[in-house]
Amino acid sequence: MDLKRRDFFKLIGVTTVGSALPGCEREAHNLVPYLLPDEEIIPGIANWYASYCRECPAGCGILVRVMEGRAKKIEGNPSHPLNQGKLCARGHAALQDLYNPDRLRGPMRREGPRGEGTFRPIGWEEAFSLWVSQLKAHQNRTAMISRPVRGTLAEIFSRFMKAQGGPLVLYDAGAAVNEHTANRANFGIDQWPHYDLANSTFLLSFGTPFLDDWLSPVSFGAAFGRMRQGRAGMRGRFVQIEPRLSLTAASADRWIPIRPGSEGLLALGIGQLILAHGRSQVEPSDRRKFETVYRSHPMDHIVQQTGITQDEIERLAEEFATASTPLALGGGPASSYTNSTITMQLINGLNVLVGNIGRPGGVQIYDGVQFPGNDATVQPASEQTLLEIAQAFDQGRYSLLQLYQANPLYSLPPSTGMARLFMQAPFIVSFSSYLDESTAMSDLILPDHAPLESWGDHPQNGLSGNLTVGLGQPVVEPLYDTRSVGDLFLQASHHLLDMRQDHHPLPAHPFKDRLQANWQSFLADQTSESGDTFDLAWTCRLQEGGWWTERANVQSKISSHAPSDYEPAAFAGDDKEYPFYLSLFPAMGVGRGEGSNRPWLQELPDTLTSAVWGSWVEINPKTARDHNLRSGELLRITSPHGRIEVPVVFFPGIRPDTIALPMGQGHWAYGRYATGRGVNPMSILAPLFDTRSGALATGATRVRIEGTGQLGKLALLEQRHEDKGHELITIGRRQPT
Amino acid sequence: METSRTGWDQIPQINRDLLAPLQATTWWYVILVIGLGAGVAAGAGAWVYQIETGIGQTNLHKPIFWASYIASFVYWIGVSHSGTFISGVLRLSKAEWRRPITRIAELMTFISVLIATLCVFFHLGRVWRWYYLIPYPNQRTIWPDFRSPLMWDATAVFTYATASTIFLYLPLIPDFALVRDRVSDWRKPIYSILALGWRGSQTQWRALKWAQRIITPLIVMVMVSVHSIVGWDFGMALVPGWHTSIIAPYFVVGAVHSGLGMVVIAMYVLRRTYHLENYIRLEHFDKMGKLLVVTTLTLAYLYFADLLTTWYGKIPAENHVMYSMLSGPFAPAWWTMITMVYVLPLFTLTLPAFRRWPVGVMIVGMLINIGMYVERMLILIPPLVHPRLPYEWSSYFPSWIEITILIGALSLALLLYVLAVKFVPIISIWEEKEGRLHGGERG
Amino acid sequence: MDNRTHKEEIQGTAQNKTGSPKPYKWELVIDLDRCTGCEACVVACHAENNVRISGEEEAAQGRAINWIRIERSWEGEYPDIKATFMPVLCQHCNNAPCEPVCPVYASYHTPDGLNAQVYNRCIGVRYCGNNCPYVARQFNWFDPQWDAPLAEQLNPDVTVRMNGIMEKCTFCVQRIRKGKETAHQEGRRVRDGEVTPACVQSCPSSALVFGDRNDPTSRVAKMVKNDRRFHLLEDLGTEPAITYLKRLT
Amino acid sequence: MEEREDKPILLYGLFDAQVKLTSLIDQVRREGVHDDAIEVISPVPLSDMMVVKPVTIPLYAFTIIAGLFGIGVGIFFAGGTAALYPIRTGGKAIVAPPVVGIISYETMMLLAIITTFVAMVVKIVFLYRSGAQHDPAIDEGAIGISVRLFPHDVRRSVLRDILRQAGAKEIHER
Repeated sequence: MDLKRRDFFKLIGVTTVGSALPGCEREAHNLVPYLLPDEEIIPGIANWYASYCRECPAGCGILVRVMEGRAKKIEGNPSHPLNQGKLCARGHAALQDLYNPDRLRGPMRREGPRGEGTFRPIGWEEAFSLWVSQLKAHQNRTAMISRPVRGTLAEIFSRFMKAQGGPLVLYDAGAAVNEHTANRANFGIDQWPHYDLANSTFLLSFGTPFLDDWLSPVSFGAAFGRMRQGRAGMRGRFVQIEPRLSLTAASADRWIPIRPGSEGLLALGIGQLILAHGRSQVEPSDRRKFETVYRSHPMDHIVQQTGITQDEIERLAEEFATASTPLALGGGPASSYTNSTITMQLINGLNVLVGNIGRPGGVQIYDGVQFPGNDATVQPASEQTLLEIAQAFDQGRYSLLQLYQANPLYSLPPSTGMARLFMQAPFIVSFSSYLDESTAMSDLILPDHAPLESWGDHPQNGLSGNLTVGLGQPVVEPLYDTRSVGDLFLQASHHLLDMRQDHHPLPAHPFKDRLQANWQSFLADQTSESGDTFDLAWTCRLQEGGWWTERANVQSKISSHAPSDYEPAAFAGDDKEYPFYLSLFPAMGVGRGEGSNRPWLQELPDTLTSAVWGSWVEINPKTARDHNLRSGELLRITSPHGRIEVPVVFFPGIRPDTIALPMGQGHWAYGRYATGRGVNPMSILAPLFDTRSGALATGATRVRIEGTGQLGKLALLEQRHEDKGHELITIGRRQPT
Repeated sequence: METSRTGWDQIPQINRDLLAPLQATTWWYVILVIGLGAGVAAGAGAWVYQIETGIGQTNLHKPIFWASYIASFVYWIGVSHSGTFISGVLRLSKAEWRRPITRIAELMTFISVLIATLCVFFHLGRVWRWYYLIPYPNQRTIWPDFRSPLMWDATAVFTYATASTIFLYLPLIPDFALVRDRVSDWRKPIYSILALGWRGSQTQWRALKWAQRIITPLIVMVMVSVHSIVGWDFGMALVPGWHTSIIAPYFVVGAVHSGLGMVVIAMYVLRRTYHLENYIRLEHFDKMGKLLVVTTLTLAYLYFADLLTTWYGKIPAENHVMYSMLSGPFAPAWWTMITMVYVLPLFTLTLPAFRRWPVGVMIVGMLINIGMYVERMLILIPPLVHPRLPYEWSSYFPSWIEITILIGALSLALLLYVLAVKFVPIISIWEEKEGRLHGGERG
Repeated sequence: MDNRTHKEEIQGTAQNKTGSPKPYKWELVIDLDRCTGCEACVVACHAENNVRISGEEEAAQGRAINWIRIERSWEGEYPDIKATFMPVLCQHCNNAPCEPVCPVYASYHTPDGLNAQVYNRCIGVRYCGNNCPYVARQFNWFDPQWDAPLAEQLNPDVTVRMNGIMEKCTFCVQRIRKGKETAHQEGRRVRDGEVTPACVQSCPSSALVFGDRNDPTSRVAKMVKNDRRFHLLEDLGTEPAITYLKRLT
Repeated sequence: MEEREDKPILLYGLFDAQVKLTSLIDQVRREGVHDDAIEVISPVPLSDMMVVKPVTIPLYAFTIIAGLFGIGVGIFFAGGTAALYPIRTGGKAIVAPPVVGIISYETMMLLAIITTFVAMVVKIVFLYRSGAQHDPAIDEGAIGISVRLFPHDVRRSVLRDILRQAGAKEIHER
């Protein structure tokens, strides 16, 4: 059956209604809901479709410019509260997902041995029946690994997997699991709070890469702009604490290179001083618990561990405590060790100590949106959870693996033995759009539509000061013979009905109907939409790209629990044999590898090094001199678990005892732009995890380095000789008068 | 009263000597032509490839948008100054010793202007649209902007090319007539046309003399303007190191410098090949040597003035350019240039004995030309790789395509010259006669 | 004297274009205190203006084409070191050095104060490239290539530049034209913020602000009075249309 | 060969270099032959140009006129067309005096030189005295003198004698 065509005809009516609607009309663009029928497309006139961005879990609102049935450009949706019309590099590059030359164009079946990557195109009938038969065969022995999904699709996945009998694991290497776990521990919440950066006057950030890729870089970028220059006469200050000066740190007023893994201790020290000076604002009832935690370590120990002078710590504590609206954030490198959840708790604790929970400029927590697929069951899982699944496959408890746009084989270090899962799983079905490393190991591929070709919704609470549910509509006809994964699951569950008497089955409607039904019930509950018939409301939501509140009601009363006791970070490899800390960061654009098949992102110069199309290792010039390395020389990096060779880039903004590498390259599959380019630093990581959350500790591996003498291959756009030239760039710069 | 005419008996001898090259053709000449032809073919092939695939076949990149092709253009224009200078200026100054070498020089001028123009075409990104530079009414309302120094350049070079062709042709007319009467094969009709029915009547002689007397000062003025404008192509730009007022005179003198060097080479080779020892005498090498000393000193003076200004001014952008040559990555090239263009000529050509040693003078001429070519490159590259914003400071070395094309151009120049030697008397016969006979007449 | 003639010319043309007595003067303000170096502008520009994908080899040769680039400079020594960002794009100078040197008028100044590049006129002498002190001009060394079906994303409003011609930031002139036409039809001036280049539109921290300098109420007109203002290489007297606001601390 | 009455003939004498030109020409003149009818042919421009009164056509007049015209052309291109096609570039004046100067300088030179050349060519090709005739022997170092007169002219034989006495190596009429 052809869902595509049927939907077209159904929606012609909606369009005509929609265009006549008052209240939903937008001046800026010719916004239309869903696809215009061909006869209404005027050549040369652009139509704009509202949707939401699926490049990262933040889900910014977007407007897609479509001409002659082809998507031409993606722009931020000005009315969406999260990104307010802005859009990041990755959001723009979503076009190159839609038009990627390496997209899978139809269902395929493995031929020859697994891992050889030879596939044979098959028809949908065959593919579908094969999948269903596998589902029947592996009843109750099925596991599914998916990228984090929300809303209707999440609901369908979880209900389907419940019916099929098996875990649904939502995995994203970038999902800040430690921060999440800490928030649950401190505030008992399962969603993100709203960090009100825009209104804070002093930001104390423990490595939080909120301007690189953390949670929602676009909304944080907007907030940052306002924090700096948005308020008359008030410029918010900002201190970044991390071993390597990241893109975010570059915008900070002060960068403090702390010893890796000791961030928690610093937070502890600062809290200690706040308490000591009697500046804490915790209720007397909780006060003792906080004091026991924050006074657990003496200051000299903290100074010696963090490598930060006592004066500096006291200065930080002073600034933080005396600021009118201080805000402490933790993440990124600070969240990449075995003790990171505790570190994050201690950082949350600082916010509690200065009493900025629920305050403007502080940490604000809301009641979540009541929307299907927006509950605790759809929280992203940690690497350890994945390994448990793998183990279950080892023990034969599971036999059918379903993959949806998750690539654990690439994202996890080989040392974790993730490969075994893909070697041993009796049958693997993938719904991904690309032949990435994990999908290349699958037996059956049922490629999903590209996001711009498919329906979707995205309930999001927190992050911004509003409750939002993004609504995504297909903006172009599917280019290839792909099928919406939602349709497939609903259809499959229909076929499986007979053997599912115990569970409430999912109806066999197309995904879009399911989604529309969810919205109907959702909008019915919203007072704002009362009065309108659903059709009108639905059209409005389609045109605006979702539903959101003006302002969320902040939970004033939050029971804040004290952090757990501090424990030091553990590292793999002893510091004699492996003298260097290894700090990994998601590369600009290509991120943790999901963006590396987009030429735009590959060619996007890393702002700090101006490197494009490759990998490099950042090393302090002093360290480089000690090892007499040339710039661009191939550096051999050896860890207890492997070795890689990467060209050197002199990087003045990094601790001499630390080297840093970007993630995201070194794919051995995933299309022409990604494959065989650079190295994947994961390949030398030790299998160390956060003791509380089970998240992979990417910063917990120690390494040693040695020059190889030969030059590596790396394109830098900047060609200046570092020693000279700086005074030139300030020619003509006028001092403020 | 009567004047007695002595020395007229030499005339048949002069005819025989100077027409010899046109008559006999040796086997090595053929080989030379074939060899040069091969070079030209290679260059042409490379050029076609560059046009087909894109100007990216060169090693040019941001911010180095001009390089070897433009440097060669400047160099060849420079070489072209030899003819005009020697025959023009020396005619004006009535220097008798010029007579046997004017033709050599004028021929060089004519050919090197062609090559220079060719270099511009190598350089164009869309050479197939070159005619956009011509001011002619068209539907596209394309019209050149004469405010661009490149248009000054185009106009000047066109003027110069036309003028120097005429300048080469004028003294050829009587010689063409001479040859016309002494060849019988297929060449005869060509020479007859070119000779314009020359008879040698007093009226014709007077007309010729008049034309020469008028055109000579004009073309000298054109010569000065042409290379000044070539200099202004750079001087008008904001590029640090280019934006200096001394660049025009510096270019003119530099041009003459390399031009003279080239003439010396030609003098030596032709003298050697066609046994013209009686015509191109040691005295000529001596005189050329002296001229070279003059140009060397003048050039050195101008260059020093420029460097001094930069050094004392300490403007960062310009300093970076200068020190990149004095001590930076371009130091080897720069010191080579200094040695070849200034030091060696001064230490050799100032010695009278050396000046009368043709081989030596010829070698110095070669050094000067190599040095001047390097110098042209140094005028372009170091400033371009050091833009004021240091973000994209870079470096450059020509690609194989560029080198092949330029070698092709050089071969073409030599080939044309070698062929020309077979077609025109390489020493202006009648002027040579005039020189000798009138010496006698006064007696 | 030339300024007066220019003004008259602007006035004349402006009257023909929009009924308003005053011409537009498009200018950009870049607040370095807001810029986070996220480079959303870079990709937005590529997407809007069909900027080619150069590939690794070309990039390594210094031929990667970016109409806007973020220049980073290090200040100080470890550990007291700071990285500062400077977005550099065509400054649309009022006295643009690149314009008069073009022999075929491919580079010229529009009455709106834009520094325009007419691709079809360009014959690739590249003088303008040399003469741009900001190295903002980009040259097409080869024909661009898009692996099918990537070409589907090309913006039909913008020419694809082929081998042998110069290109550079246009302030998204196609958007400006559209905005002016709309305004003209409605018999008004373009409103402040109605027209934004792709880079400005995407900038998360709103470090880039675009508008009509001649409209005293526009944000740009106000921001250029900021005491943190400076122009890039302003001692050259190129009179850039881009004003930078100095980063604090 | 049949001679027509009205067609002038050339009395041509070829001499070696030592011929006493001046006295010879004087003798011929004394016979009442006008200078216009006499022409001397030589392999090199003779320094004693006074032997026969020259036909002078002032080339420099052409040069100057052409040069002035060239300046006009330059002004038109550099200034006129710019004014007709006013496109602003880089804050430069539409009609930029220095530019006009440079361009008209070049065009002046161009036209002046070309015109002078053309004028000279015309003169060489058409304006030689009908007396001149072509003789390869000249270029070997001889000097030729030709006198134009009519077939029935009584001085015909007289002049032959004069030439012979002057030492003509050969004399013939045409």
